[in-house]
Amino acid sequence: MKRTETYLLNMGPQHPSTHGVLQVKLTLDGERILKAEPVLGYLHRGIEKLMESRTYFQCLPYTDRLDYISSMNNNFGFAMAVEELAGIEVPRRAEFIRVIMAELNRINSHLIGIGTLANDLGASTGMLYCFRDREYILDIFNEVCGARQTFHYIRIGGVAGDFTDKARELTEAFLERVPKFLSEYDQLLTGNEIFTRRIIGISAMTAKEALDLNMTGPNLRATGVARDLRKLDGYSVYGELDFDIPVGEHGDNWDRYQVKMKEMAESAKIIRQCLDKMPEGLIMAKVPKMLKPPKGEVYSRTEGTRGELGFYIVSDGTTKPYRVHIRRPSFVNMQGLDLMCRGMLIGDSVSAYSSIDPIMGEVDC
Amino acid sequence: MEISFLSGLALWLRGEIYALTGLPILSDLALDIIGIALLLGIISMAAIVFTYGERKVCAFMQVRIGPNRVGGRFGLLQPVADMLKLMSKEDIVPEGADKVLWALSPALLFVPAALVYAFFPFDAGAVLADVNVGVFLLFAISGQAVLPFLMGGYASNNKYSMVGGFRVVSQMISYEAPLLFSLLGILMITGSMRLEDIVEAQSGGLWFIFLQPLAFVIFLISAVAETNRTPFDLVEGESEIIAGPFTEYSGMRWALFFLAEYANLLTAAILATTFFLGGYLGPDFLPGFVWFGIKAVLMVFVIMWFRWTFPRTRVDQILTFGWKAMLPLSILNVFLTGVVMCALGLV
Amino acid sequence: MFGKGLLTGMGVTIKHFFGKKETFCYPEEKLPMAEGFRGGDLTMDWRVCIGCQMCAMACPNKALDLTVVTDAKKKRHMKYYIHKTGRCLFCNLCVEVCPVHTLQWDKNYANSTWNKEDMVHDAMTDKDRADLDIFLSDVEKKAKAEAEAKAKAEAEAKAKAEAEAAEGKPETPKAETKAAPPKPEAKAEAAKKPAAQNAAPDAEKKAAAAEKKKGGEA
Amino acid sequence: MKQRYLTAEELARIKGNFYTVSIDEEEKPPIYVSPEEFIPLMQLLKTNPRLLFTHLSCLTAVDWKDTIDVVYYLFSEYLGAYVVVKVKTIRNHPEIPSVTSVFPGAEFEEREVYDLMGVKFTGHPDMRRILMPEDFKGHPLRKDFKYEKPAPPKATRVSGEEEEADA
Repeated sequence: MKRTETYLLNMGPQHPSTHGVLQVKLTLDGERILKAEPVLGYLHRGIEKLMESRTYFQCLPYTDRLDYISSMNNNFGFAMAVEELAGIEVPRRAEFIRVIMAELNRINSHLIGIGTLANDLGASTGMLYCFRDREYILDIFNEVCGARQTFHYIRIGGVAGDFTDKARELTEAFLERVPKFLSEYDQLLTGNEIFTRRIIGISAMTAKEALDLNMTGPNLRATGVARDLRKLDGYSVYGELDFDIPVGEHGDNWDRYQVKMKEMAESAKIIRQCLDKMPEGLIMAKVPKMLKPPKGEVYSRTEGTRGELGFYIVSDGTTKPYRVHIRRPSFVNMQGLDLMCRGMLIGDSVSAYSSIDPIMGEVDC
Repeated sequence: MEISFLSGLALWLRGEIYALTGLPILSDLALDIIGIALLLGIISMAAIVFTYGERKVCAFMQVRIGPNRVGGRFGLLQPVADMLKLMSKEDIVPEGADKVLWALSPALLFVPAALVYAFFPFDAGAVLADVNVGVFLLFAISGQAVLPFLMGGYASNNKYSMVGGFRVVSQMISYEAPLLFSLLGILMITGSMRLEDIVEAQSGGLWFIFLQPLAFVIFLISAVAETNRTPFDLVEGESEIIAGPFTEYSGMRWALFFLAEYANLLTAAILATTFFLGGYLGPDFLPGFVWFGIKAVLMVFVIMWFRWTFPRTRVDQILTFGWKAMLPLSILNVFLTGVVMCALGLV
Repeated sequence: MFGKGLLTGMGVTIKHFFGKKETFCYPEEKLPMAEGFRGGDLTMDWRVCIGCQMCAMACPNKALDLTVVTDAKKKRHMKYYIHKTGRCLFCNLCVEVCPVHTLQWDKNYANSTWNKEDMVHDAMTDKDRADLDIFLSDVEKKAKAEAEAKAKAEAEAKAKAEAEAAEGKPETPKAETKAAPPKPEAKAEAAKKPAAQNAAPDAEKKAAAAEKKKGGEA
Repeated sequence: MKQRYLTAEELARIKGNFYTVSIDEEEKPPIYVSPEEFIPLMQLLKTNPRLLFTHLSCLTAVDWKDTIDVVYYLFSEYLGAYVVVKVKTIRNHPEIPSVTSVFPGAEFEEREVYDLMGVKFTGHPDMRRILMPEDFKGHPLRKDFKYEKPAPPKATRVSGEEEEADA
């Protein structure tokens, strides 16, 4: 009787296509995956412990290092949590600038998501085009906040620098480029039969499974559940902007790819509206130097690029938070990895990693 | 066998040596040695030019400039720099590797890659080994390239290499059949397996690419699969199994694998030119072997163009595509050629 | 047809094959950084800095290691301004919190080093420290000179006061009425004298500052 | 945030049939519940047709010198409201039932709380550390955690002879 034996293949933490230091223990029968167990913690810096011994202002630069590809959304989440705790009212102009920056960062992060998906499937040209288009966004960020990746731009009570005319000009130029490069990806990737055959029907997930696994963000919306906190909570000025939420049907890699592509178009629409509606005025509220929020706790959640990003802050009335817990979307989405890789081949596990699009800084916190 | 520039040169040389030494055996031997030296020169030249060409083509397609640092504005010395870098790399032998097999596999891979060049008609009459069963011998030899990959994969004691080794065996064997069947149509038309006859049969502009378009498509896809290049570069799918069989090789050993890969690439291009693009035939303002060179380089560019546009297919997709699509199509092509030839009464 | 998507894909790549390229050659041409760019090392002007160490306190990662020197006039000056770029988050909190706005970034982002220890940059160059020492020594000299001048002035004032007290004793009955007026007079005189004294040192200091500035520019 | 907190009478209705549940009178009172009645309460919150708290958004623990509170934030799209459930545990060996039976998506977060705070969850599918290495002693996020740097591993050479040369 033929006896086959399963073997353990260790993918990572040093591997070209596990995004960052992610190690996945694959139990394989030939090339078919029986079990995929992610091993986390290689990039654990203990940010929650660090934040307990720093003032609220000093905690903000650490949120840049959580999801270092969309650090603007992390600042946004933390700043909103502290403002709700301390009862600070942010001026309207700052709210609009924050939404513009967060949406630019969402496009920036989805471009990397799609670029790495294309590169993991072999089309490195697709990745080069994504990184070329990303440079235009980085120029805007460089112009407005002086940094290209860890911005520390959205502060408690407003934003650090004003949205200059040069930045507006660069943003307008970028908004014209968006439909052009989206159609270029459609020609290069979406229409490509090899690309579609590699991701259609791969690691599909039903809506019930996704909800049970507490998944959020594009991974959940790909399964058909239209839950987007920008619409649900309508925080900041999202309530006044009209945009729709792209939703997939089967929850496979193809739908995740399509949801990200459509979300980029939606973000461009949001930026367009914000540019028109942005009033003149202050960009920073009156915030006391020694900010002492009242004793109590707050949990504020925002729609990060990879899902629901929540900040739970317990304050004991001093200038330093007593406890900060960060609900990190990539960390919770990693639970879906095993379900997505089971029964697939090694080649598909790679496309599963890049369609969950985890950022290890955020997963290991 | 008309006299072309190259074969004329060869005959003149043979006459000179015979005049010098007076022994016919010595002049044939000298000519063969010169031929072999020339062929090895062509292979190493091809490897050097194509490493540079591939980087430039890849860069241009990815909106980049490509190497422009080493050697002038166009980075012409880049391949030399690569070679020096590879030579200076430490030669690491993985622990627990099967030393003999491990060392042997790059050398063994290079043998069929180089041997195949003896049969190509670079110009009318300019063939090192003029064999009248050229096509048959050609594919018999190039079929040997499968084993060294597997040996490399098995011997380097690394799970990724093992998986790469299995993949290479399944892929190359399953594309051997469509490759051969696609050429059957041509053999039926020319009636002989001698490569020069096939080229001569295409004289007068009637290239087989126009007569056998389906066969050309099948041949091209199978040739790309044989040389393990995208969209079938599963063997060294770097994002999945790092570099397949040659993960554990470094320095000159890896360079040998690399050399063999580019030799195979040039073989695929030359086969496509000889069978479908009329080899050395062309309007006579250029000598035969220059036409041959232009067509071969053009085919190499097309294969490189594939590499920098398409993603990688999955293992089971390759096998189903190979067996369920390529093979039946090539057999259909043979059947169609037969029907057409009967209709035209050529049989 | 099966191959249509593949062919459009190849069309895109061939279009870019002949299209404009995006690379710029880094060491020769440098990407222009925005003027608000936060990168490189911190630079500060020790003459403006008041040594309050607010920047070191505001830094989340304790990347600033300062040593402060107090001069004779109890004013603080910066002696060593160690900025550990390895630890620095480039979050700009120090630049924003500085009350005298003397901290700036020098925007030289190419400051990579071979090992970790070299990633320590001292914003105060040795020349700055030399100027600082000169400044400290002449402040000390001035302070000593002032102290002597004050001491001399007090001695004269005391001597004059005794002299007046000696004259005033014989006609004590009238003293109460006269005593009242001389006291304000004395006070006025005393007031005038310190003002004069102050004027002198100020003039001196202004001269020193001018001379220093000339020294600074030279 | 547009999501409102549960009103007082809704909280009272939830408290109705649980006797260990205590809700004090502040503005947004969290529901304190004992470990014994914790799973039935979560079951009720998730499945009761008038509540439908289906999304367990945040699961974490806070170390108050004498006790460790495990905090659960639940959101319901049906009501457009959220509620906070807290479970007090004894500090030196905290032990509460795992909520993965009701919310399977809480597996990683519970492992993280166990890893960083030391709260054991009974009934958890695989109760192991998730971020820290397996042989790590202590729980870093506790207030009284003292971190002593481990000695660097002694470099052991594999092949035989050179060892004498080094020793």
